Amino acid sequence: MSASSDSELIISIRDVSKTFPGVRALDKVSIDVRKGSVHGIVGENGAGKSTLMKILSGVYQKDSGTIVFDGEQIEGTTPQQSMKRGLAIIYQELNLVSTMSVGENIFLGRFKEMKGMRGSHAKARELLDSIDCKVDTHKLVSQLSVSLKQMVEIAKALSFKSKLIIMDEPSSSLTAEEMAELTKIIRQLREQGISIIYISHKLDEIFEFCDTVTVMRDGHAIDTRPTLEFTRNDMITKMVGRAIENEYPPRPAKVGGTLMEVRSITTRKLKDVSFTLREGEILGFVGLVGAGRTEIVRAVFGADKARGHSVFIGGKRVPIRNPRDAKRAGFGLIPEDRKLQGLILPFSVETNISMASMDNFSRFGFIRRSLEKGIGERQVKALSVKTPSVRVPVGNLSGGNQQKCIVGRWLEIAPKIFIMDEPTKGIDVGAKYEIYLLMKRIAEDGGAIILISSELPEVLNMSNRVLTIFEGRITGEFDPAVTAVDRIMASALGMKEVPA
Amino acid sequence: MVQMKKILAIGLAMTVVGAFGIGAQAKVKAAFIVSNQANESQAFSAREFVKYGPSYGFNVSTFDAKGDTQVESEIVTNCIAQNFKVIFLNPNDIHAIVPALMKAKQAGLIVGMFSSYLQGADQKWSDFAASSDDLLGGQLAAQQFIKHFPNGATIVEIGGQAGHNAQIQRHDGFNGDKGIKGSNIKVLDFKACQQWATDQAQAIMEDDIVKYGNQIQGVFVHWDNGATGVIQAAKAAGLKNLYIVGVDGNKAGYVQVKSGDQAVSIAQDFTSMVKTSLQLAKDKLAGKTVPAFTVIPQIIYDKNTVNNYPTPEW
Amino acid sequence: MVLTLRSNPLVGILTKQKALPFILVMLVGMLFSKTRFYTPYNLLDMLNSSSILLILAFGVTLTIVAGGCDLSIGGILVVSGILSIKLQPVMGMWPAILCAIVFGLLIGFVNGFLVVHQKTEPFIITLGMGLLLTGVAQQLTDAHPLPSQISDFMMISNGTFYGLPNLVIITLVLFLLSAWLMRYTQFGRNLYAIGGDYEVARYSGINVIRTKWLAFVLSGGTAAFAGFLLSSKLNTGSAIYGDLTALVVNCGVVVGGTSFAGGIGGIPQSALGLLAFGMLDNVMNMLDITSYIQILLKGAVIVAIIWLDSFAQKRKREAI
Amino acid sequence: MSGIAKEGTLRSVADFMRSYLLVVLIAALVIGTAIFEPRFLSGMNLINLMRQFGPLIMVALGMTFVIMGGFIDLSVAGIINLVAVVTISLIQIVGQVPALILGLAIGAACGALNSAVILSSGALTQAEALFMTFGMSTVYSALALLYSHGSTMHFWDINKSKSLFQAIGAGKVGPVSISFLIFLALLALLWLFQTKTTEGRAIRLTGGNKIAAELVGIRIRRSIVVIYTLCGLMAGVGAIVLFSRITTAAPVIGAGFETNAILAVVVGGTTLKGGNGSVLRTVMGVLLIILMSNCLNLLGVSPYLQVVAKGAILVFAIWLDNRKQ
Repeated sequence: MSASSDSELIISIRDVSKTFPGVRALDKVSIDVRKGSVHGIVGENGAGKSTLMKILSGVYQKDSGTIVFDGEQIEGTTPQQSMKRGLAIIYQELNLVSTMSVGENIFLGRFKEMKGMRGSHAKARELLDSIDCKVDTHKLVSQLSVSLKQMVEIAKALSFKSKLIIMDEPSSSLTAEEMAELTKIIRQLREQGISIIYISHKLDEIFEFCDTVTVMRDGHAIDTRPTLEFTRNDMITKMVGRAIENEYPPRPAKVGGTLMEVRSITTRKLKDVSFTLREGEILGFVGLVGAGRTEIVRAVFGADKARGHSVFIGGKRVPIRNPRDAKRAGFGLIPEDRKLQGLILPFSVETNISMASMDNFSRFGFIRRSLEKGIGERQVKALSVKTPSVRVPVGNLSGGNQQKCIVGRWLEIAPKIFIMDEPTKGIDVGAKYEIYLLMKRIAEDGGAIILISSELPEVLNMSNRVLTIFEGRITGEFDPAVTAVDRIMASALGMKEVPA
Repeated sequence: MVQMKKILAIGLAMTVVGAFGIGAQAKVKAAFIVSNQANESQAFSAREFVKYGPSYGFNVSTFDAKGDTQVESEIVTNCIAQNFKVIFLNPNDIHAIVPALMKAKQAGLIVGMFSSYLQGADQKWSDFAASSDDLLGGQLAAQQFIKHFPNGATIVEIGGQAGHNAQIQRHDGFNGDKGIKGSNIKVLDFKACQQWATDQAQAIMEDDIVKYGNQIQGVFVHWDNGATGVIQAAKAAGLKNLYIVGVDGNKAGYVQVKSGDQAVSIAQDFTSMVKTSLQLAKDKLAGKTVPAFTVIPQIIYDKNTVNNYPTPEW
Repeated sequence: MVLTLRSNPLVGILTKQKALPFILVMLVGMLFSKTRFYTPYNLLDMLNSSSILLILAFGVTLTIVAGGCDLSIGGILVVSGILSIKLQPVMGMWPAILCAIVFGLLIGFVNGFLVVHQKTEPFIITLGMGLLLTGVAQQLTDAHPLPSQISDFMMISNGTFYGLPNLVIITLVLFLLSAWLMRYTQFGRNLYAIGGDYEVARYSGINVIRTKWLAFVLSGGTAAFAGFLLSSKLNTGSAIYGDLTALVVNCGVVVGGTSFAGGIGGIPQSALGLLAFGMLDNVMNMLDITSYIQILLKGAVIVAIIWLDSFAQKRKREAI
Repeated sequence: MSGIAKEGTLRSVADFMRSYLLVVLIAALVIGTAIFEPRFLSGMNLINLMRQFGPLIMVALGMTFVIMGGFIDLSVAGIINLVAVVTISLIQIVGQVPALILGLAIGAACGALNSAVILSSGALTQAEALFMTFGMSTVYSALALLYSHGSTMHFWDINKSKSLFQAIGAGKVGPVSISFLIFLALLALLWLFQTKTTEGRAIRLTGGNKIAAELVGIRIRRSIVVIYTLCGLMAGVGAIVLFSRITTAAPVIGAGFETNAILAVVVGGTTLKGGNGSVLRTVMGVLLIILMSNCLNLLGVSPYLQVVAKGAILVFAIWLDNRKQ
């Protein structure tokens, strides 16, 4: 632990513990953050990062230990009190009311202090200008892109004259370009003397701008050191408690002939999109959030209406008007938003797994329970889903295990073409690797995968081939094994001149 | 532009309806306001008003308060706005309608109460009333019991819609001085229904039978359709020779009395009530003095008399 | 064309105020009819007739914007109306009215406790509460209408002030007051935040429980206030006034454009929604449309407005 | 018995016991009333209970599926009005069996129309469905009024001893009323439908998460049509059982059935959020409501206080149920 006197610390966390029924979420965690530094916290899901942050912000109360913020001991605080004290937090799930305007969101709950609507908007304008954000303060938050929402969040944090801003995985839905913007602002804030706690899964970011890093695991703060003293592998080993040889398995080796051809999909957001998919291939889609990646697969899958839409499988045109047609044609989909689009959280693991294969275990419209029972057990075992029983609500499982349930649901009907939209979002390193292995297995068993991910390394390392998508069009096709990353990025950003 | 055209088209369509609505009106504009046209006696009265109106020089429009006291008073003020000369009304609640009637009187309308009448000091807010006397209806029913059971009997009473004026009056008349008070007729149990609903009367009767069984010698039920339910309950329980008295004299009551399932129905004569109302309004318009309350006599349908009357139209 | 339509402020207003096009159609249509619709008496009478429902809607809007709803207002309306008359001989007119309103606030408090504190489904629990209160009203009056014996009482709702009916004035004042409350106060904006996103509002340091709870209390209070006004208007308290009131008012609020999902809408929308219903009744009576057809048309209008609104949203979602 | 199956039975027992609060309430009512009024347990009262049970349970069973599918239906009152007056008037014209079939068809058609209105507008929220069906209810009621001119209709003219409707209304097989047998048969069918068929599962999945269900190829639009048509059909059955019992049909006969049915379903433990629920739970809910008025009637409680008690117990039951979850 670096030796620094108390007056240099913006926050000093000492021996903080927190127990939930049955789980010791935090066990005597101690972390010091110096004034004006960017302090990274890394750790797998369930390591206790989010719990710690919620204690700092006052959403949870700690069981024991002390927290000294800016020289003042904090006890029994509420979110509002901590914000007023100068401790702001930007949550992973963005903390804005989508039905209200930008200006009002920044001063949510402080309408009176701002002397009404006009005052709120004027002050909001000032704050947004200070971080070079041009968005109209009267615009509804629901109309903003994710990155703009993030800017609004930062403006909101600044509005409290925050001394410490905690960012909980801010980059999970940002594109590289937006990430660069965020990096710039983080540096700018640091120069203004504002301290930042930066929580992330993405080690690149940590190494790029964090001054100090704490690794957390199983409710313990394992190690805190200046970033420069860490190596990448070191950090990963500490996070998972074991050495992981590689972050990614090798790409599937055997790519066969054309399996599917998509010809000229056009929707409100897409312009004449055509591409092919080969047997045993992982095809990556690279592009900014909102570029149309998800829209393409939704249109192919029949979830969105499209004009001039034709899908050819094995050379034959297959009409796909809805997801049911797609399923029959041999598609499987892991949707972008696990909780909203993928799972029925209060329903059992078993029901969630058997959802897609009802036709397999029913006859004449009647369900045969004996057959269904096997399905849940089989997939849970095959994918080693960690669950006490197939009957517990799927909502009780961790993110990675939930995702495995969705994969298992489709494996049951053995789709030929697997669409995976952000399959590893919010999943910890260990579980990610398992998902990657699964993908490889599916491809090697003769299937094909369309992979969408905001994590560039993931797409590049997993895919046999990537398509870049910009503003609803396909702008390029690359072999990631031999192409430089910046060329692919340039194409995904819509640049005409692709650097050689 | 397209939207504007649509709006204009709809506007024009409504104009046609509007022009059609007012029609040619040589006759005096009169309105009949009923408390609830989903109630068959009132629906029938409304038809009779429209039918007989012209022969008394009136063009009668009917308005329906849909069972809502609040709507009732709104319709009265609406009638003032529409320049009606005469309003006949059968309100849900004779107290609650008074403030609206005050406005009607101030505006110079002729107000006639139909099948109801204002009480006490309120009477000055109407010009005339034509009604069966529900208090009397209750008394008549009581007298039937006293006549049929000279040595006394134990009976149950099943009321109409709780809070409805007719229900209150019939109950008070039945149990009051000229009713069974002081006689040997003993009411084992009285319950009013939530609505004038046959199934509710039947459910109450079924429970009463469980409770009192053969002790029940007779039933006073406030309306003939309710009696239908009572008859079903009695039949299902195998209770015979029940002396059932109902009020209304509508088709159900008429048939039930004829078949012997129901002993007596105290019949109201709505056709003559309508004619009397129209005549009174005509007289009042002509400047004559009219009586404040004209009682329309009730007819007693029983086994002997029922064949003297034609099948009621409602 | 599409662009000009979108940027047109008039179209903006029309999409926000869902009942407005419907009201305009009626107003224009009636220009061509030879009825006495456009007489000052009728226009005032229309407002006067709608006033009770409008006042109820102001309170309900608070709960709906906050992501709840209140179907107990029918029950509160009748019980407080009865209390404001029944207590008169005991304590005099004004204290009786005060008691009635306090009663409404109390029921609102209980509703708030159940919905906000105990997190019960508002739709079903307030429905049950309304049923309970209807029984209380019947018990209080023995199901007999209860006329007031104090002549001044009637004049509160039936009097006029410089030719304007008192009820219309009271409604206008309450309209301005509640619109101000929703738009220009911390409490009002907090309600929008809570309805828009409960968790976010909570993390933003808004006392969500207290604020939403207060919305229910105010809704109860407003319903009680409307109840006393109704009793004064009819000079009678009775258990049978409020049967469908709760559904009609909540429906009117939604028809106006205040979303059941919470966070969207407001007092002006609700006012127009209820006014559309009142105007429809008035117009149909003016045009001498028979009772059953009136019922049919009213149902059809409710379906049509909500259908059109949903359909517009669907078109937006599915636009290619 | 295999381990899994054993666990399964235990679980369903546990699942059933989750509504134990309701069971306690019902038991308390039964025991309390039986002590103060022994005639409560008399054969005649039990028959009465079976008959009074009839109409509401039919409507509530249909409503269960709508709520399980994540929607709501306020139009059942209007459907009952319409089916009752039309069917009863058709008896003389087309005969009993055709009238019965036509009546049920009208109920199902009204339900299907509801779903058509909802689907064509693209409404996917419960609130939109709530107010649309409220409007549809008004329309159906108005049609019933127009058809009947507001008058009550009877079927006393037909030969009573052979009447099909008399049998439905008052007939008995041994000690059991025919309407109760109809209920048992329909309950068994609907329970099978709910638990054993793919459509029943699809309804639950739709109620649980429409988007997720659609993305795995569940036909959610078909499920919506099915739940509303079924609900309309069951409202039609309820209407026929109701008017057969009282032998008359007024065009306002269905008033209050929508709220009572929803209350029964929710009190039974089917959550308004959709996805969870069971027809068996609804039976408990209806039992509570019917027992309550029967017991209070027998105990001689005034009808006004009955409404208070009913409301209070319902609020209490809903609150308790909510606390469990």
